Amino acid sequence: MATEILYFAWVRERIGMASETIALPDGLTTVGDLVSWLAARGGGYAAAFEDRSRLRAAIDQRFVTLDAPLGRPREVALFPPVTGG
Amino acid sequence: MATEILYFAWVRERIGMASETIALPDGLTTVGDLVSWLAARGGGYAAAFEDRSRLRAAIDQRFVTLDAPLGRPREVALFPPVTGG
Amino acid sequence: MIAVAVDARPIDIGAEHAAIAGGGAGGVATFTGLVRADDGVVALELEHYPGGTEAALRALAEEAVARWSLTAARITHRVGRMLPGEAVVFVGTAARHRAAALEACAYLIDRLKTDAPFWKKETLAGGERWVDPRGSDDAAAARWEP
Amino acid sequence: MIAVAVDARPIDIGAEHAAIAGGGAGGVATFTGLVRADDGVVALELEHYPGGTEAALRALAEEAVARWSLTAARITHRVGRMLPGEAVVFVGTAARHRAAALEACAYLIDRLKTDAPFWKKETLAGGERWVDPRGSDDAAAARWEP
Repeated sequence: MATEILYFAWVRERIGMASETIALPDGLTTVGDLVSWLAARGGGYAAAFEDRSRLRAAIDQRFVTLDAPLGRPREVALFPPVTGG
Repeated sequence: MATEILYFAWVRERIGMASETIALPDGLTTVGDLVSWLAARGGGYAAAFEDRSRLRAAIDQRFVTLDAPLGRPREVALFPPVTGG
Repeated sequence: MIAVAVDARPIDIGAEHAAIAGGGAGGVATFTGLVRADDGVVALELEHYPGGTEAALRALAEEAVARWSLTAARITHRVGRMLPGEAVVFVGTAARHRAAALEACAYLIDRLKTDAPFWKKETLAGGERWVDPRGSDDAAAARWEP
Repeated sequence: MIAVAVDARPIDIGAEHAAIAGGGAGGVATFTGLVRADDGVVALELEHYPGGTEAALRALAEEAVARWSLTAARITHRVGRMLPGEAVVFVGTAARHRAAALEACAYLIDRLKTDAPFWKKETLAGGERWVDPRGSDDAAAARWEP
């Protein structure tokens, strides 16, 4: 199943794109596992994900922590702490 | 010295006028004394001042309690508890 | 910037708001009291104490500006006859940060209810009646005492 | 009545306010966040998470309406590029009595700061920078936990 990965703010800028569609490999249990798998690509991915304490995530538009089960989502978003309002 | 006495809301309606100018007699020590002196006129005054717990006052535009010293004010206002906002 | 007004004309919320933004404010908080049609009220008449009212409102605004370091405070109270749904009072506060603006706004409307000389008279189908003060207003004002 | 919006156009405060009055409300509380020109900021760019943002704002508004029995709640957040003095966000709440409207308004802006996916980027004379979250925002949001 294909999953849409969305990037926002400086995560988006470092990776150099706003979204991509990925067929998730087996063995990714948590959101953090997905982040590690992406970071292993190096380059902008490694730069975007170097500080996990400044990374937030949403699965299918619901905010989750990085240790949340990944499941089989349609959409995962990765982004910095929010600063709206 | 002449003092302007102002009445508001149902105090004004019961007395039948919005203001009057009075030469205060000697012997009125507190605002409450003034109220008693006015109430002794009977009629609308007695009706307006029959329940002191529902009466409020201001001397020269400053809110005071009925036991406040009357002094020699230019203006005394007598009115019900306020209900603005 | 402090501005208080007592006016028989309808309150223009957009204009009131614009008057307190600016001046380095990061947030504007407002409260607007509206005439409710409770119990068949068809109109509300607001009486005030000319001169005394403005002095009371200004004193409240000055207190709030000092206590919360506001960049602006504005109180506009309507008087005369008005209809359900119309605005009776507008309180607006502006500050660099939101907590100050929000708290000062709540403070001003709570204190205005007990400290400013206005009186409400309701017109109902069967006649008129002066509104009695609510005990909850005294309690709300008292919570701001140091 | 709940309405949330994310829009690149300037926020019309008068129209926002009018949209939440009515419906038996006795009071309307609002908070408007403005772009500050702190540290030489010349512009602010707001990014959001389309779809996710609206869902988050709607969930917050629904919580507030239930918790404070509001007659209306409205959140309008601007996105894109804006200038100092312009409104970033409008939060409006209406209720029969003022305490509910005022508390719910403070709740919504506190929670929005930590729970809605928006990101601010400042333009300064020397370049651009993403805004870091403030620890005080987490503290403000946490005070509403039961």
